[in-house]
Amino acid sequence: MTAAVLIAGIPLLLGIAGLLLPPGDDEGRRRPAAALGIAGAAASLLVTLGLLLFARKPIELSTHWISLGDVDLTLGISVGHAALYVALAVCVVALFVQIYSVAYLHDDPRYAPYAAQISLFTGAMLLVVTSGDLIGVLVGWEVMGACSYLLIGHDRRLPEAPAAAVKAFLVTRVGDVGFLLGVAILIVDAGTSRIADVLTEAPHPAALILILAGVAGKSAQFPLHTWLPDAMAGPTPISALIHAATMVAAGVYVVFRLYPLYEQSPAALAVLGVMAAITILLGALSAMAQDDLKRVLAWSTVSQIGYMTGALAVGSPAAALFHLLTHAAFKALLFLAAGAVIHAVGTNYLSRMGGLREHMPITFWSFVAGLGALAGLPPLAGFWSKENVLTAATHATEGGGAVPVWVAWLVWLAGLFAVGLTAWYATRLLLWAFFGVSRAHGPDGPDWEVGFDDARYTQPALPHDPPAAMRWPILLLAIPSALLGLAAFAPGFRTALELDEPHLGVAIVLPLVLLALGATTAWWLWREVPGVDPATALGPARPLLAAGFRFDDLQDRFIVRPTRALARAVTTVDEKVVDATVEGTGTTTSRVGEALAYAHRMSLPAAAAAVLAGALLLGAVAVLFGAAA
Amino acid sequence: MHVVIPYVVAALLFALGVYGVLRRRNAILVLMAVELMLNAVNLILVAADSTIKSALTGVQPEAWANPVPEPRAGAIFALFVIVLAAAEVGVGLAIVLQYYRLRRAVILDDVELYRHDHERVTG
Amino acid sequence: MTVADALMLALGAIAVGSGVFVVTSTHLVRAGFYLVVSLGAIAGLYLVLGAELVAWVQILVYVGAVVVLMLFAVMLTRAPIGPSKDLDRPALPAALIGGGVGLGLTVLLVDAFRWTEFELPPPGTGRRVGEQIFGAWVLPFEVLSILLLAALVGAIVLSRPDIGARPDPNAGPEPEGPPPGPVDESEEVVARLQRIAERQAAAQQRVRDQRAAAERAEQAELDVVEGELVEEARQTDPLADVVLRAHEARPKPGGPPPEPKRELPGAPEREED
Amino acid sequence: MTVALIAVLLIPALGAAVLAVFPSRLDHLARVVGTVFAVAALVPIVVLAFARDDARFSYSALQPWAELDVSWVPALHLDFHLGIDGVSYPLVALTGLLTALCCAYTLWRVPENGGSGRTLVALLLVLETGILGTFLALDLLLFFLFFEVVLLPMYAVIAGWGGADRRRAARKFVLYTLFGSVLLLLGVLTVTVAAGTGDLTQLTGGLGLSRTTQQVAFVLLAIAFAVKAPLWPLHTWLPDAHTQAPTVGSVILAGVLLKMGTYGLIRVGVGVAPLGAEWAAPVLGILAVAAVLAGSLICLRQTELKRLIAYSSVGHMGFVLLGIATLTATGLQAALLGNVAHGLITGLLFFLAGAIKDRAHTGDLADLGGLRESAPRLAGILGFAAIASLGLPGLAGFWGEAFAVVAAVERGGGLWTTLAALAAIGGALTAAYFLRLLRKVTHGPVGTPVSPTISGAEWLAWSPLAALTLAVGVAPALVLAATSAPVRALTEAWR
Repeated sequence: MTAAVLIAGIPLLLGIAGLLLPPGDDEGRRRPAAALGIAGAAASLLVTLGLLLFARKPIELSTHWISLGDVDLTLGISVGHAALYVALAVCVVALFVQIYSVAYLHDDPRYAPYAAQISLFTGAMLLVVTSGDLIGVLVGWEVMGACSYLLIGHDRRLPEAPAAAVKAFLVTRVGDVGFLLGVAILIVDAGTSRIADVLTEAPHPAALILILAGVAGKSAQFPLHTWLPDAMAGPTPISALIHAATMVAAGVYVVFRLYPLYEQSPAALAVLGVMAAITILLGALSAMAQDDLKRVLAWSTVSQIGYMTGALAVGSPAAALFHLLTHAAFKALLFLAAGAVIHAVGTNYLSRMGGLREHMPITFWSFVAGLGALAGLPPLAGFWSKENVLTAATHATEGGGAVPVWVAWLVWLAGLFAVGLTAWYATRLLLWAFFGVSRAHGPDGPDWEVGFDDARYTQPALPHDPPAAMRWPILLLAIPSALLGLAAFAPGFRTALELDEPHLGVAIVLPLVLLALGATTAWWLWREVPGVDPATALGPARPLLAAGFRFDDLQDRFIVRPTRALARAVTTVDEKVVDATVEGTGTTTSRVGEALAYAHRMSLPAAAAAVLAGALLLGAVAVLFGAAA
Repeated sequence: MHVVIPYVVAALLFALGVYGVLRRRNAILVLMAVELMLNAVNLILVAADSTIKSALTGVQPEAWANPVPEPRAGAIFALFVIVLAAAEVGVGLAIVLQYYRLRRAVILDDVELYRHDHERVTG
Repeated sequence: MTVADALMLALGAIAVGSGVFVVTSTHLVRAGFYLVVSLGAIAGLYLVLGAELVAWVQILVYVGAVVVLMLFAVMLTRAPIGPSKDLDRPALPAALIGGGVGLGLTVLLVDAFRWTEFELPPPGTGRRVGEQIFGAWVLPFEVLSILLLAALVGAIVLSRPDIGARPDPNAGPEPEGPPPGPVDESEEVVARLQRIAERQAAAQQRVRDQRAAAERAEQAELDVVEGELVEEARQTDPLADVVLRAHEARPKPGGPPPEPKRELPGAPEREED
Repeated sequence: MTVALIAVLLIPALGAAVLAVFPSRLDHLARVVGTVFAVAALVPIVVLAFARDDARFSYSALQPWAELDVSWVPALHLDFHLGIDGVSYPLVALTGLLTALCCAYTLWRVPENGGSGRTLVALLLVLETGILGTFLALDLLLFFLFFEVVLLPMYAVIAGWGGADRRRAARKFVLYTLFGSVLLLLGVLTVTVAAGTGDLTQLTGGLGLSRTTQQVAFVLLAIAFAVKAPLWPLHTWLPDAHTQAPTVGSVILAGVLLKMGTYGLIRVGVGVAPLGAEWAAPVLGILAVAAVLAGSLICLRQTELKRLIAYSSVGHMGFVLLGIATLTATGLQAALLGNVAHGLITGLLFFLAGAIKDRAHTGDLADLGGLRESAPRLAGILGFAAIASLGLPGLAGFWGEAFAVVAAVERGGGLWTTLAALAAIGGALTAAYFLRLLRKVTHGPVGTPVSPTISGAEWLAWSPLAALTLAVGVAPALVLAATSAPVRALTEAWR
């Protein structure tokens, strides 16, 4: 069972190898890069599948890594079946993203490092999933951040890409301050970084809450969610990778991994719950007003991750994990399909799409499946998992769990309300992009210059379904998006996740009603005023929602600018006080020296007079004091 | 013999030497004044040599003060001083001559000691 | 009040009095001569104090050499013979410091010795001092000799600017024209070379003349009879002759070079005398 | 093993001597010979690794693997006492490696506006001798001597081959560090006189020194080492020196010279005066965190490539000093690891900064840009170095910084927890300025065109550092393997 090491090991090693490939555009250089990337993901997938099929009990491997003082660090693998399912999702998404990217970035000169970075990214996520050691988790956690930085900033033609990349890394890094401190406290308390040992210690609530800061950063939870919508500047497959299975899922997974500790701390759970409730609504509301196709999906991710953390908060890690898996499937599908749309029409903007259904039927039907799952339309995957989350919240409102009752209410209400909102924006997206007439020609003619190098066409062509390398991943992902929910009926899967048996009680009526309400409203708005964005109905709230409640401005005003001002102040102090003291000491010394030198340069007779007078003085003093003594 | 006489003479000569060094502008005259001072010191050495020993009767001489059975160190020092003075005058006059050759003057007030370029240390 | 006291008072008065003139005289040359007087008086004091050798060395070195050297310097620096106005600077600081020094030392010494009588030691002979110097003080003595040598070399180097002077490599091949600097070096050097040549010629001539004079004297003694010749020889002042002949023997430009020394067979013989 | 110990010192010294008598027209050959000597010095260093013997037991806290003890000046309690143990070995290896790389680099390029390459290589070898001597010395006065030997060659390297304002920077460097040396001498003498011996094997643990003596000695030593390390606010010589120094000078300066300060603090400061260290630890910790924060914030405002990296050194060394200040075994080991990691990463960063400046003829961030397009390889390795420097787990920089924080948490109490939190925030700021650097240099439109070709010498100089950064990151045991016992022995003093 030592093969579990390979799950994370193979992509990491191949990623490093891929980085060493010479950069270049020609086919001969792209092929090994693509081969390395795909092979890494595929090998991991095979290993994971094998373990899933043949491993009977959780795999625990641990070896001593290093001792730092009293702290023992281990290199360990700890994989249960739940972890294997998550790893499976990661591998599948990564594999599809790799295949998809070959076609999507067919003319990018920096494809080789890109593919290698995806491998690293995947490997890092798999490390987080499989590591049995907090330091291992931390390694994967941060490597992911770095890779996300590299990948988001990949596109050289988008001026906002570098800024978005920096923002993504920095915001998550700020969260990681808390994560690092939390991990530090856990390690110090336990004296070891082995998760199995850490879990046996009584946790320090501060440590858990600090870790939540890191989770908020990585999983784009309020208030550290601001990087995710901007991260859309990265190539679309990267968005799929980040949103579906890696990065954002990592936070949820870490809380899941440490759940035995969280169970003991109502305070941490309350924080998590409040965070989740705010995030669910924030994401859903912001998604309603976006014009950028990818941003709609990005905000929806924020919202859906909120469901997962909400599930964790109300005491149902299983529901969280289940939603994580279904979300991985349908969100990967949606992003890859969105990539196909962008690939075809050359723009991200919904206001330039419309009427795409007849030209790209496969993409259309993929979108239908994905958006249905997102909204929670039965019997698609999202329905079952979201249902699980809401049920868990309902249970928690009855009290008796670790989490305070009011938090459970908060999560439940937010989740319920967001079902309607989700249905609304999913419907809007579908109708606005695929139905009606084409708005490709905006007021200023075709906007072909927007988008990517690879999506630039001199001649506007008819939108069409993507080439095979892009089509097949989409098609294959549509299957789990549609059917994964039914896995809840499979006992093996349920046992692995410790999931409750799905029961369709009366509680499902309420979300379904809200779902229908949201979808109908959107349809009605679209139908009533043809050619106009349904989001205009939001009225004056629209700009606010489109800007994501202006959290960027707040962040700028209260974090970025004060930091800059502080930096300016410290630099000034350093130059004008600290360094000036040093320089001043030097200057003063040389001034005094100059004065003394000047005194020594007086004319010879004056100098002689001074010397003799001094000698006379000294003699007089000596005699006087000698006499006195 | 009253030893105070040579001592006072020496003191006055020394004072004259100091006065001369400070007063005179001509380098040669300054050297002469220096000679006066040296001679004053010599006089003190010789006078001390001749007289102090008789005042020290009964005092156990220290080893450092009495390297040989009969100390005549004062006179010997005086000799040494005379030799040193000769050397000093020789070199000093050579300098004066050289200076005169360069500047056509032996006026000490005009001697500039600070006309050299040194690196300015700026902070 | 003994004879020694009286002598010392008198000599001290002379030394101090002429010392006053040394530092106040407006004649450079006179200052030098007053210095001779002062130093001589000090030598007398040494004698009174029983330091004979020091006294004679004082006379020899100071009066004989140092002061003469100074007078030469006075001449070489072309000091004016008469009184000069610009020898002194304002007197007040000098008087203050000098007076302070004198007063302080006098008070100190007077306070220390009062009017105490001391027994004068027997006069130190050169023998005793010599034993001391070459016994206990031999190392400083040798060091002093090295110092003297260094001073000698230093004085020569200092007074001869042509020693160690290298042609400026950056100057380029242009030796013509007056060299830079406030003094016309070439003129100086030529003049000195000329002086050296004169001195050499004079010395050669003097040797020749002395030999000639000696021969003449011998012959005069032999020819007693020839009284006229004897008379003539006695009246001849050999020094005047030397000076006269030296003037005649001055090398003319373009004339034959002076005879080399080794062509003088008489010189070794004189050393044997 | 004693032979190897002497050879470590002797080979570079001999190399410098040989180069000194080399005819100046054979400049390239001289550089080759110097490089051969620098590489040859690695041989005894490698040999010394096999001297490691953990099984040996002694009552002293300091148990050198190999030792050489010759009485030198008995009146001053000065012995020629060399030794190597787990604390010093990684630094010795780092010194040997970096010097060899720098010498190899000079084969390819000598700064144009300075002296001859032969002299530069000779100076590098003298520097190596001094630094190695500092790390090997087991006698306080000997330590001081070697500590000083380093100063003047470094001055010459900066003043001889540096940038436009090199005289001023070099002077500032030498005067400032001399100030530290005065205090070091005072501290060393205080200890030597009080204890009657300068032997570190006997002194370690502070045995036989009164509490007051230890406090006085530690203050003197700590200030001296803080200047070298450098600790805020005694750091201002560093940016100037780094900015003006030639590439190899910067690499040596950042890579190993600063380590003399932290090594000295551990070996001499903490080792000899543990009670003093305990007494002064809070101040040291506060200053260390101030250094982390100030360094990072100042970096956010820097507009010059090398100056930015120089200030980043202030921040990184702040983490190292925080680790030392905690006085826990974890902290000390983190400090040792951070030392080596900083040497590797910052050495690499300075090599890269030099390469960029050589190509673009400017170090101004505003004039650079688009390196990713014009020189993808260079941009890639710069990105790697920057990401390593900002403490990415899995690379060398992570361990020192993260575990300095862990150690501060371990120390516990309000003060140290606050310091840990502030230091962690400093870590985030570190990321901020490095990302700003990358964004300015690698992303965006192409500024000054930069030639993308990377010569073999550059690869030779860079790749070992990059590989070791990764290796130490994955297997920190490479550095820490032998430090556990000595560090534990050091911390015995406070139990």
